[in-house]
Amino acid sequence: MNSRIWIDLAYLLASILLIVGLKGLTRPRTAVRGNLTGALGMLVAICAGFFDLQSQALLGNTGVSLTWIFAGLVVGTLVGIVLALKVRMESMPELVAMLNGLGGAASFLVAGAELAHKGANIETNAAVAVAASGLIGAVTLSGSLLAFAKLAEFKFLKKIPPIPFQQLVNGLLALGAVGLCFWMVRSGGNDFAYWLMVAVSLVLGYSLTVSIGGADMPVVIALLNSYSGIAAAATGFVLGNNVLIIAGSLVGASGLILTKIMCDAMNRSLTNVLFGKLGPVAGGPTADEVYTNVKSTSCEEVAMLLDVANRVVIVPGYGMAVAQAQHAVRDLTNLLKSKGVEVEFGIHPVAGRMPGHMNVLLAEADIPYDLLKEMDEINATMAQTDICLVIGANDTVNPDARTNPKSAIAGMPIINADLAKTCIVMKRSLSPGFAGIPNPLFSADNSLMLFADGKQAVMDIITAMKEL
Amino acid sequence: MNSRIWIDLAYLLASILLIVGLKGLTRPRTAVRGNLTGALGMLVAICAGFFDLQSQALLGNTGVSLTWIFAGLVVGTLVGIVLALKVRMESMPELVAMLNGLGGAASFLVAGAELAHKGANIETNAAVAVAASGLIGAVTLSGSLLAFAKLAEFKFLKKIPPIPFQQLVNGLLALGAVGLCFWMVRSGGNDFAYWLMVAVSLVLGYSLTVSIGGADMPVVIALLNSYSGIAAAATGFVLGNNVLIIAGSLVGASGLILTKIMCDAMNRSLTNVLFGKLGPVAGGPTADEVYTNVKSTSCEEVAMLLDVANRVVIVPGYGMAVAQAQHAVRDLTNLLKSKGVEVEFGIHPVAGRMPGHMNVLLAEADIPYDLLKEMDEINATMAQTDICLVIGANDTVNPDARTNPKSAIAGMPIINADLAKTCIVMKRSLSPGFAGIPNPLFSADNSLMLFADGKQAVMDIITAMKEL
Amino acid sequence: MFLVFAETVAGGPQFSMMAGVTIFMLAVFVGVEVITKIPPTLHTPLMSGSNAISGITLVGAILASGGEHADVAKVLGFIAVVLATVNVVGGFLVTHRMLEKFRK
Amino acid sequence: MFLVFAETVAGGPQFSMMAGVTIFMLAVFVGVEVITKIPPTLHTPLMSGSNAISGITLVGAILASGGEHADVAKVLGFIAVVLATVNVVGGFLVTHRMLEKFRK
Ligand SMILES: NC(=O)c1ccc[n+]([C@@H]2O[C@H](COP(=O)([O-])OP(=O)(O)OC[C@H]3O[C@@H](n4cnc5c(N)ncnc54)[C@H](OP(=O)(O)O)[C@@H]3O)[C@@H](O)[C@H]2O)c1
Ligand SMILES: NC(=O)c1ccc[n+]([C@@H]2O[C@H](COP(=O)([O-])OP(=O)(O)OC[C@H]3O[C@@H](n4cnc5c(N)ncnc54)[C@H](OP(=O)(O)O)[C@@H]3O)[C@@H](O)[C@H]2O)c1
Repeated sequence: MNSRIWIDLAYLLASILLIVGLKGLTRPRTAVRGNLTGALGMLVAICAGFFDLQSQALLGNTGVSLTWIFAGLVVGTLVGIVLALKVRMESMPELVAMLNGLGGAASFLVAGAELAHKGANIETNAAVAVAASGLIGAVTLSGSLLAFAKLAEFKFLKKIPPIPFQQLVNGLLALGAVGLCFWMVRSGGNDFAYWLMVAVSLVLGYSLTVSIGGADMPVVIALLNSYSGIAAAATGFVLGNNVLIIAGSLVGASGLILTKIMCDAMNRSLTNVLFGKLGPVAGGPTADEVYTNVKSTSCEEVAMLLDVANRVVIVPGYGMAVAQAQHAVRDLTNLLKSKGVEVEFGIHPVAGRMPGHMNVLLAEADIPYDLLKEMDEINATMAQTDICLVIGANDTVNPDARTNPKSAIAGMPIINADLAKTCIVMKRSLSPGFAGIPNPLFSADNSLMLFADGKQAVMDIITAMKEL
Repeated sequence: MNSRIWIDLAYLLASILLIVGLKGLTRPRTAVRGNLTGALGMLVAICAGFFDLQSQALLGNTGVSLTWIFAGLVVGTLVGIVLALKVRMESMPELVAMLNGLGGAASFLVAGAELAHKGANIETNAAVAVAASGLIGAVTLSGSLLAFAKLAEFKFLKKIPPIPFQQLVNGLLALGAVGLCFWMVRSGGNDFAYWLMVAVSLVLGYSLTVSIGGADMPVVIALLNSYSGIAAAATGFVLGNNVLIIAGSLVGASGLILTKIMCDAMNRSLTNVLFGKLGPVAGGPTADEVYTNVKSTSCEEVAMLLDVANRVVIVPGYGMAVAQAQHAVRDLTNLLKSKGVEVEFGIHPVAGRMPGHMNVLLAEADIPYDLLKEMDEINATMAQTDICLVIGANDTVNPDARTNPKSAIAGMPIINADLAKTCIVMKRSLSPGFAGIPNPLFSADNSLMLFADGKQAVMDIITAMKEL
Repeated sequence: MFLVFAETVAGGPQFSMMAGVTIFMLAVFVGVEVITKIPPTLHTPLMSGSNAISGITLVGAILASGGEHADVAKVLGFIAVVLATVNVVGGFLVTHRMLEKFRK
Repeated sequence: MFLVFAETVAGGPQFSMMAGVTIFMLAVFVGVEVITKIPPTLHTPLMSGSNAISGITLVGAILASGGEHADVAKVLGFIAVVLATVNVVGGFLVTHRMLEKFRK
């Protein structure tokens, strides 16, 4: 019994390390240390878990299961390392989605194991926690896996027919899952009820996510991230373990806040993201009406314009991620700076497909982060900017959001690329971005279009500038 | 037993309200609501306390004691209302000191009551909490009352001889108190040991505070504020009551952070405040050496100077609080603004005798808080300032802190009144401020001294300006 | 669902020291995070406001002075009730007086 | 002093649902306060980092898969250990990879 206190103190230490680690993430300078602190906290929690196990199982023969646990840890670690090292920076959203699903799965498995272990002896409050953990964990698993598939743009998704009466089906499934939870709790922890509930919840997670557009997946992932935290906290209640409760609620809060930030930056409500549809609003201008004045340009012309500019603002978007143009952009930046041109980046909060997506890509290419300016800051300097170079961004620079109250993205704050003296837009065609609406910027008087793949275009501009 | 859950939920609600209330205090706009939310939380906690009492004492006859409790509440409320409404804004530090002491006293009394109640049945961990609550509460009481007396500048304090071997005595008293705690815990909650420990702790609180200079009292009060919170949290452990633990630790954190902010703003360490001495550093310049070039001026001259100024910065200090000049300053501000002069206030973080002291006084006089600028902001504009009007500030505008590394206040950030085109200093004499050192600002080439009481001088300037 | 939950929560054990320590630790984190956000303008009201909060001992005083406790306990509790009430009422009221001035 | 304290803390009851709820509430406050301070630049690492933290279920998985539990429980626990470990290791490592880029 005396070891109990040390185990509990170790759990407490782990919680403190996790919180301090999260606090470290508030500044780029301390972020690496913060993440390592968090990892250390996790390690402490795991070690405490082992001692906890030993102190609880002193009488039984635990040799066999310990071997299994270690085997599981080794397998998991290897898979985790491979995944983390293999993933490309552009595929970060996919990886997060997948890991997220695994966390949710672990939660409902643990709750199921605890149920199998305790059987009918389970207390009502523990049973409630088991039910919560199972429901949320299962929704997290299937929702995350589907989000992963959508982000990875798997072919088979195209063949899936839409669910008829979507909202009704969702409602019935949710009711069914909650009803089964009730049965499970009332029946004193019936195993069958539990697993049936998990199965229904898996279907629920699928049907909730299937109708949401692929481009809205980041919001869904942040939300599912929050769920996986809440599921972990529920598991904490099942086991009476504070570190699970604390860590789980930290993640729950984090996911919710990120969801809110993303929705705010898109000027949409969460309900609209989850249940609404995006697409051209009936009566909005068509592409033909908008694109009357599109002027196309060449890499050579852009090189000449850049050569005489004093101040250039680069606005990257999802297309830069697709083209993997970040390293080329870095080279262009260095070239411009060596010619005495002032270069800054305007980063829209939802440019790309994850919050902070552009920052990660640009940091990967060693672009110093004091060049990266947030939306408001860069907008204040746009009038003094000679050239705004839009690389694969579209919706985040669509002036309709500011000027046309009928637009599908009306009210979404944007980067005012159109207010620069000259605006050069690099993309492959006139096809729309995520919101599926035409962009008047492309036919503005001060705009030039450079139709090409982002990476190739930037490299060609560099070559052209060097030849000048 | 079923009512237990509701009582606990009420305590939880109270904790949430207290936290949300504190969060409200982060912005002037939400501060009033925040304070009211906190008060509501307190009310919920008190009501929950009553139900808690009833649920615990269902069998006994509680009629009598309930009457007594109500009587206590009524008496306390009346006294509290009178104190809060009678106090003048300048005496806020005294009031906070006194209330603080009362909180500490309540903590050790409650712990003592719990001890008397449980007697030898007390569990060891509860006994430890009782000891902590008693020790910290008693130190808080005597320390706060002494701080109160020093701030109110009671005469009898002058007659008290200094304690010989101060540090040694403190050490022995602290050892004694902790030793008695041990005895108390080991003996299974001996009443006599407890009260002896409380007595020793009272002496300890006194002897810790008595040697600290009157002007350092604000730091001491913030620290004692923190102690009173910790004492409340300890009482929470005694009673196994979460709302006490949560509220107590909030206050504990708040006090510690305020202490740190004040120490940082004075560029001194906490140890230096608690155990060090302030005073003219040997070898520092004497008043006679410094004051070679003092130019005195009159209210009429100041009025003329102000009349032609474009930009005036007012720097208030402790003297403005003493003179109660804030309303006159407001009138002067309005007069200047009506003449088209730009007026701003430069607020030093430790001007006055409490953090934020000046803000409270100026807000009391209805001076809009967007005129009040923090130190760094105002220093950036000092070179463009025609006249800097220093009203009863001294140490906080002493350029020695910036220029003379040997000064007693070297390194303390100051408001650079000396960098304005003309600096006018209003005070009654050349006597030093809290740090007890001469101020070269008073004999600077661009400085003029206006020797008068702050309020009278400002009113005379207003009259003179109207007669111009 | 909630009721099922509520009924059984109360069945749990009353107070664990370890949970208390955890709660203490978390509340300190909350306090630090919230209070570092408070601007200097509001430091004096913060001081008196947090002072009022420390009067939460009042709840303890009520619990100690009532019930079937020994007489000594009741007397001590009564004094504690008076002192803590002064702390609470005085603290919140004076903070309100100060903050009222900021509102305009 | 600490030891006296430590010995007895362990004597307390193990887990109270109410304390758990309180801890949950406080941790949410801490989370909200800390995370609203995180700049947009760091939002992607935050997402993967907090994802790694949610792998804390690993501790639960270890507890569930060991000891004298039923065989079903052990198997479920084992799978949970593997999945949660992938979540933890992958999450922290990929976050580290991203943040390394910010350090320079
Ligand atoms: N960041 C987040 O957290 C988040 C979350 C949810 C939703 N979203 C949404 O995602 C959108 C992001 O806006 P955005 O401006 O970054 O991007 P966008 O509006 O989605 O547009 C991206 C553009 O990049 C171009 N592109 C694609 N591949 C390219 C390549 N290889 N080279 C050059 N260009 C290429 C595409 O045009 P072409 O096909 O003509 O080349 C496309 O128009 C917003 O609507 C936002 O609401 C973001
Ligand atoms: N705010 C805090 O939290 C805090 C905490 C601890 C310590 N302190 C210390 O307190 C000091 C505050 O600096 P400070 O510049 O505000 O004040 P100060 O340096 O204490 O000087 C105040 C000046 O006001 C003058 N004065 C007094 N009564 C006056 C009246 N009726 N009319 C006009 N002038 C009058 C005094 O000079 P005459 O006697 O010549 O008139 C005195 O020199 C700092 O040294 C700081 O470190 C502040």
